[in-house]
Amino acid sequence: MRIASRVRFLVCGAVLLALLWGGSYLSAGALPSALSWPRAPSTAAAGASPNPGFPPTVPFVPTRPPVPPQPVPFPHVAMVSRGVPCLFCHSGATRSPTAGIPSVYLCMGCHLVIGRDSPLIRQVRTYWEAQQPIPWVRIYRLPGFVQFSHRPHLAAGLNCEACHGDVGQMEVTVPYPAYKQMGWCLECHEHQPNPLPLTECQICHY
Amino acid sequence: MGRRIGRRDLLKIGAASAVAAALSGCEFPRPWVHLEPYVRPPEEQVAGVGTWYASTCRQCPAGCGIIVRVLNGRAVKIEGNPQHPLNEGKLCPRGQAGLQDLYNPDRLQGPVRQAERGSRRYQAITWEQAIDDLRAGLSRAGSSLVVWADHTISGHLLDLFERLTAALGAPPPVVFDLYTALSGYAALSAADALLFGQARLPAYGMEEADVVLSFGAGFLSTWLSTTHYGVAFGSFRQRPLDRRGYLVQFEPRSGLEAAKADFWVRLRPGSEAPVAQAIARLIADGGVGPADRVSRARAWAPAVDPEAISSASGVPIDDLRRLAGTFATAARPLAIPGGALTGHGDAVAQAAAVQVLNVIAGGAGVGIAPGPPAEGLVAPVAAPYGRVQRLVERMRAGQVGALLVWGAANPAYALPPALGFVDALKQVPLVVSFRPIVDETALWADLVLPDRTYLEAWGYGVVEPSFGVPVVNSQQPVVQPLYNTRATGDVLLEVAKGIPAAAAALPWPDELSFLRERIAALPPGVFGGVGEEVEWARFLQHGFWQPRPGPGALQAPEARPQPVVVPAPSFQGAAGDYPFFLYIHMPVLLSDGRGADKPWLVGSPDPMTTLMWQTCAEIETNTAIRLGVTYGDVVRIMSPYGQVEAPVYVLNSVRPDTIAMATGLGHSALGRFASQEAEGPNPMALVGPAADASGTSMAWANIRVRVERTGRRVALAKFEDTRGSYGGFVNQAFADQYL
Amino acid sequence: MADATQAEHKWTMVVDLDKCTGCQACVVACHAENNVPIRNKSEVQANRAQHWIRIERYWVGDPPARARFLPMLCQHCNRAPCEPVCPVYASVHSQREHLNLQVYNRCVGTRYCNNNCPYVVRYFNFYDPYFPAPLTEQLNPDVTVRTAGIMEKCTFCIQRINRAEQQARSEGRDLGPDEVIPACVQTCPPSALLFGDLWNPESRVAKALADNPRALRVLEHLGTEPAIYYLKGGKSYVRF
Amino acid sequence: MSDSDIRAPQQRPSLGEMGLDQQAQLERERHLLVDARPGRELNAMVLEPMMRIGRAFWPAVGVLGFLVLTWWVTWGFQMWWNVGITGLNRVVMWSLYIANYVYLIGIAEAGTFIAAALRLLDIDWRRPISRIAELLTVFCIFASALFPLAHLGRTWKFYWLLPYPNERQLWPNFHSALIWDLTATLSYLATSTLFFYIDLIPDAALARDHVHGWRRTLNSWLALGWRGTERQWRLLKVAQLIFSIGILLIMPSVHTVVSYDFAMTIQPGWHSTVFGPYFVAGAIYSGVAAIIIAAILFQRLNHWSYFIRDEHLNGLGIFLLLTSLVWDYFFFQDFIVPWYGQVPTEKQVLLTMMAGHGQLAFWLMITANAIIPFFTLWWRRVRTSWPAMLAISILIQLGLLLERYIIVTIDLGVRELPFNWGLYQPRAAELIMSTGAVAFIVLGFVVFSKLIPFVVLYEVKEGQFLVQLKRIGKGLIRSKME
Repeated sequence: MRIASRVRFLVCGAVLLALLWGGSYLSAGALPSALSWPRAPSTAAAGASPNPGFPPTVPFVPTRPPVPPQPVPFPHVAMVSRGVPCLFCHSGATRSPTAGIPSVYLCMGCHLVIGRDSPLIRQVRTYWEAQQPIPWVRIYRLPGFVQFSHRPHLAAGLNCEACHGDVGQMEVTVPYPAYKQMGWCLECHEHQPNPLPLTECQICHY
Repeated sequence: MGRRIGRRDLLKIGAASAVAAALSGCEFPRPWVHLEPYVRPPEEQVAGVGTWYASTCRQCPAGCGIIVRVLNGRAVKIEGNPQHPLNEGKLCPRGQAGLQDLYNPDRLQGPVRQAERGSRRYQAITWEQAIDDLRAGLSRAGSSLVVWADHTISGHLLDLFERLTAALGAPPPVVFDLYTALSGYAALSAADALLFGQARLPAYGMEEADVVLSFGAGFLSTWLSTTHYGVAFGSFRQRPLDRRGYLVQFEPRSGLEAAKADFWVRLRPGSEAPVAQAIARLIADGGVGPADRVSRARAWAPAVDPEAISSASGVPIDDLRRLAGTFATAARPLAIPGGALTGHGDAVAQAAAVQVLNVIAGGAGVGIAPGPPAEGLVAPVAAPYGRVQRLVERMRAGQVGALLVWGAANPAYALPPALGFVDALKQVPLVVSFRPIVDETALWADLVLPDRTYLEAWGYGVVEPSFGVPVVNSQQPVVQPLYNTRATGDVLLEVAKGIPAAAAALPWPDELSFLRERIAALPPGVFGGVGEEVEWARFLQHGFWQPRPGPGALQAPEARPQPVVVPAPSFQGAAGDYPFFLYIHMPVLLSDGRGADKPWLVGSPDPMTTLMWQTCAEIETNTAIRLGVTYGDVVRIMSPYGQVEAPVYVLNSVRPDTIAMATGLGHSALGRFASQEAEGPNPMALVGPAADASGTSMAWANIRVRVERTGRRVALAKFEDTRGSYGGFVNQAFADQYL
Repeated sequence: MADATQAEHKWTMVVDLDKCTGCQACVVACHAENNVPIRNKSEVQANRAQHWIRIERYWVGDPPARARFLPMLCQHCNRAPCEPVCPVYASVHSQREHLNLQVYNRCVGTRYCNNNCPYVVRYFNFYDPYFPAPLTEQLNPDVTVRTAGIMEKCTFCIQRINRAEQQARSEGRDLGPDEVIPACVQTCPPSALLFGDLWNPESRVAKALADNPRALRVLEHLGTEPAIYYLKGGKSYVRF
Repeated sequence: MSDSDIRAPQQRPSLGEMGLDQQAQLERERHLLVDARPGRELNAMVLEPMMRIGRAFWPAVGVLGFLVLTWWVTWGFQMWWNVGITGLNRVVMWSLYIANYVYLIGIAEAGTFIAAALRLLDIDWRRPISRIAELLTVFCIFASALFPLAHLGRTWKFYWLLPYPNERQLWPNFHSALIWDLTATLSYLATSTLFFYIDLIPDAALARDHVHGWRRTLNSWLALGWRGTERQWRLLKVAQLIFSIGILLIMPSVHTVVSYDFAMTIQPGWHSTVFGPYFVAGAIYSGVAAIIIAAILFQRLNHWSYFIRDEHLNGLGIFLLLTSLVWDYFFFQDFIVPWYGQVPTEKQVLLTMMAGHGQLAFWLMITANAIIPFFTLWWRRVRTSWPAMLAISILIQLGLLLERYIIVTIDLGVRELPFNWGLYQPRAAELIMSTGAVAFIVLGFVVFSKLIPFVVLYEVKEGQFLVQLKRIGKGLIRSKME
């Protein structure tokens, strides 16, 4: 049975190699870490993403989320080009998780006087006279298990365009294509000077 | 809960997978979500950041201060008011569950009329019709009007009721509910009147005490002021006088206090007061401790024979002597009369017998509440049970033209059926309930005009008992009213306009102006403020008013010695055919039944039995073996006045001759959680109609019962594994190491 | 002033068993704060009650036995047995906060973590939560409402920790010693529960544990290194 | 020498006095490999039952199909109505699903292991039953692989257990024993299916040449154009050898990994170092019993008394006795160590098993697995009587399922803190899925027995060719050419 003898040789060789490799690995001081508590990835190596380079990450595929029909087609470009800062309407961004949508009272603060005759502002005024809130349709709608907060991002020095795209030039506000993909958030969180705390799960999911 | 959340809800709160959306690339058409901003935003609210509003907790009569986190117009969390002198930022479980009063799914959405009483067919009516009906009823009733209020009523509403009844020539409102009845409010006030001349509730400074003898007082679960005594217990255990406080609990059944006590005296039910007198006698005879105490003891101690009392109550005589010695030599001893000792014999004398110990000890740390700080303010005073008996007689005789029931009094559930309140109701032409949820009394009501829950309503509350410094709580709506409810104060003022006799007495346009006028009478308090507007704003912002900061010292007024005669314990029901004593207690979560409609309370485990959604009959281990019953067996418990069926729970911390039962369940109304989901006996069905000798409280603590097996079994909704908690496994090593 | 993002916190809780009266205030407060669903009677009869913190009541001594209360919640072990066994990293360790995290959206519900938890403090949603009509108004928007099929456990009110850290970081300072208070610690009437950063000497827990002979940790011999210290109570030092 | 001349065995003269032809007749009666029949007759004997659809076939498929259908429907219902429909609670969160997984993958491993081991040891009584063993493995593996998915809380997210590249940089946690289970099950699924298929090729070719209709096309596809040339046979022999050695290595690893689900925890009663070999012994034990059941059923239903004779049952019986003793030894290990250690929680585990909630299951398991086989399998008469062997094997199956059930639910019920002990009662969902899985395996056998030949004919023919009766002195002996 020449085959059997050859197979026997192969099997013994493989086992011998395994022992040699394992021994060298253990003797090379890997024993303490090998026997240490099997930590979750985020602490495997400081400053590394959850699985340092091991999972071949696929670049996120930005999809084109649909643009919802708004009750009043609000052109950001008209306001921003006239020098209105983002925080004027979305004032919550620096002190609350949600940036907030301006109240009809805030709109009418200016538009009772400015541009009374333009059709869009006339539409807004009808809501004001009826004392009814404007039923805006939500563009950015993160799933319930993501606790996103604007405040630390602005505290870290980011401005709105970093995530929302250049809304100032938009006639119709379109959501940033990849806002629903975790990879996009990790892109920044990983490349901070000290990524360890920012790549832990409790930053967004709790 | 069973699976009642629909697919749509799951999508809304489900875990949509981002990856699937990315990979699929195409978005199936989803329903758009609208984001409706304010029209006129309130200036103090930022979207996404909670705003805290201060108010008062109305889950029990204590009156702790609370702050409520409101986020985007929704109340999401109740916490204790950190500045409040009574609870210092802490809350008991019932206080935390207040949100489920506000957002209870079974709340009435508007005024309803019940054409045929007890039919549960409520027909929605408009507020105008409701007010017309009420006005017609009141004008017809005239002086035969009776108002029945709960002890957690806001001061200004009670004031309005008093003015209305006075204007119509009717008797003043009856303030009576099961919580104050079983806690012995009326009897304790009467005892203080007997000893100190002021008919006010006693207050005990437990945080500085070093020895506390508690005669059946449930001060950690449901008594005068649960959270305050909880906070005080924290410092009582933290070496107030450079040694750890020593707590002795005299109770036939182990509640939270007996579990935490350093020495638990498992005495026979009904013998608390005689044991207190025996201790007083032993202090007088023993002559141990400071001279002034011994002399006072000799002056006050009743002529009783400690040996006889020791054998009658089942407490060994050397324990009594040791306790007498400990009490006499303690730096700041306290003796606290509990609710159970006011439920039989002569309630006032028995409460006074325990207060005598405090007098002997010098009265330090024992305070008598000074009453409302300003003459314009009104505080509810618990009506003696005799007055309730007479009222039921008058109802049965048809002398009551209209009965208005406000709040969680719920007499149809609270009063013993033997008193016959429900069929007495049939003789009353108009019964109106103001409770936001349909309870047992509202089942037999003609009109239910739902008041706003306390988180949607205005009001004030005089903290009774207050600890050294008088406190008045403010109460403001923290959210917009949820449904088409109207404040009862406004309803009364609206009704009074149509009745000539009452119009003069109640001229105010709405209850808020009446409230502002009453509060303006308060002198400037801790938070200063000059003009009325600024003071009112501060009053609401901080949640309470206090004349001067800091806890005041508690010192009992002088009392002249007088004999306190305690009758020998007597029991209802012959010993022969009713071999067991019945010990009724109020659990910490359900209290007197007002907790049964809130899932957070009725669905959380009871500390001693770990039962949820159920209450049981607690039987001692050997007695259970003798009766041949075990966990979950349904037994029929019969007293001379009625019978109930309850599952058995075997606890080896009850006296062998006692069956302990918790109040709170056995509801036929009060919403889906209390009536359909929860199951349990109502022990009041076993109680007789009689009052105690002094007429101040029900005779509910000296009932004898008989136990019969029904052969049925019920699966117990418990949290613990009885093999683990009881079996031999909890050996001494485990206990020493961890417990 | 260390960079605020750097600071690691060793969140620790101290439970004084001498003060805990077993009044269940912490249990109800936890339900209110963390949207923990209440299971109905048939579920509880099937032994599926769901309370992130529970008061274990043991009977000690021969009759008349005395009840002893042991509040039991997730111990946030430093070497948590539930972390290596989770196949999808739903149960992970936060090195910065020294907490054991439960990532609800990552959990597939193998329930292996509860089998390996010696304290049995991880609860599984056998059914969807039941919040009839207006009760959904009282849900806390800072905490995810979990659906069926997901494990959940005490998180030391991580939403309060994160909110406090965001507040501190935007003010350019590190967290104060007692700035973070979970819902149960806040409402415990006798203050039996203390919480804080063990590595911050001014925090209440550090002071309470400073060479305190009463301090012990439950099931410490299993090597889980729990983050909750219990102070023995009861007869350990009653002189009378 | 007609059969009638042979007197009843008890009057038969001893070997010494019998003539040579009488001895030859006796040998042929006892041993398959000596009782050679012409090829065509053997082919007919194997292929004829395959072609014939008996009266009982369709009702059997109907019933078993219904049971399998209820399994799938229950699983769907559980996914919609969530895991609450099972009897699990907050303490015992694993139950019959995991017990079934371990039990079925145990049977699966033993099937191919026995076929491979006996081939390498060149034991002759394996020849007619090796296909039954391999097919048992294939069906059991598929049934068992579905249970870990059925017990997931959110089954529709099972793909998170697989290491697929994703943009969230999240990889399954390779520290977890469940991921080892996944890899072990999939690797074993692949190797055992291939092992079964490689053995099937020559027989499929045989069926292709002698059968007509759709079975012919099916078997021609399966035979991959097998011509039986000398080179093909040599390659087949090498492939079989490699796979046999592969199975010998993979089998212990798979079931040890399955036992690591329990051994790697710190749960009292689970974390014991003997679990690895203990589960492997249990696996082989239940596998041999399952093969005996299958062999007896095929012998009875297909009237294959020629292929499956007393010597095969006797061989299997001895192997069963051997594995029974090994299992007893390991169970005793797992039992005596906690008892001797007297650790309170582990003592409580034993108490619960022996006298508490699990005593019925425990004593039934002990009698079925240890007592009955020990007091019956020593005797040849018992080993060769098919009703006795069938009964003992079925009892052993029940015993080992109970053993896994006890390990999973009773041990899990006793926790470190006594407040949290738990009891577990199975509900309808779990029982339906258990019966459904067993029905799936039996259905597989019934259907496949009509598709492919169930006896490895070429091995039987090879055996009959190699074994000759040789005369030495007055006696005849069976000798095997090398």
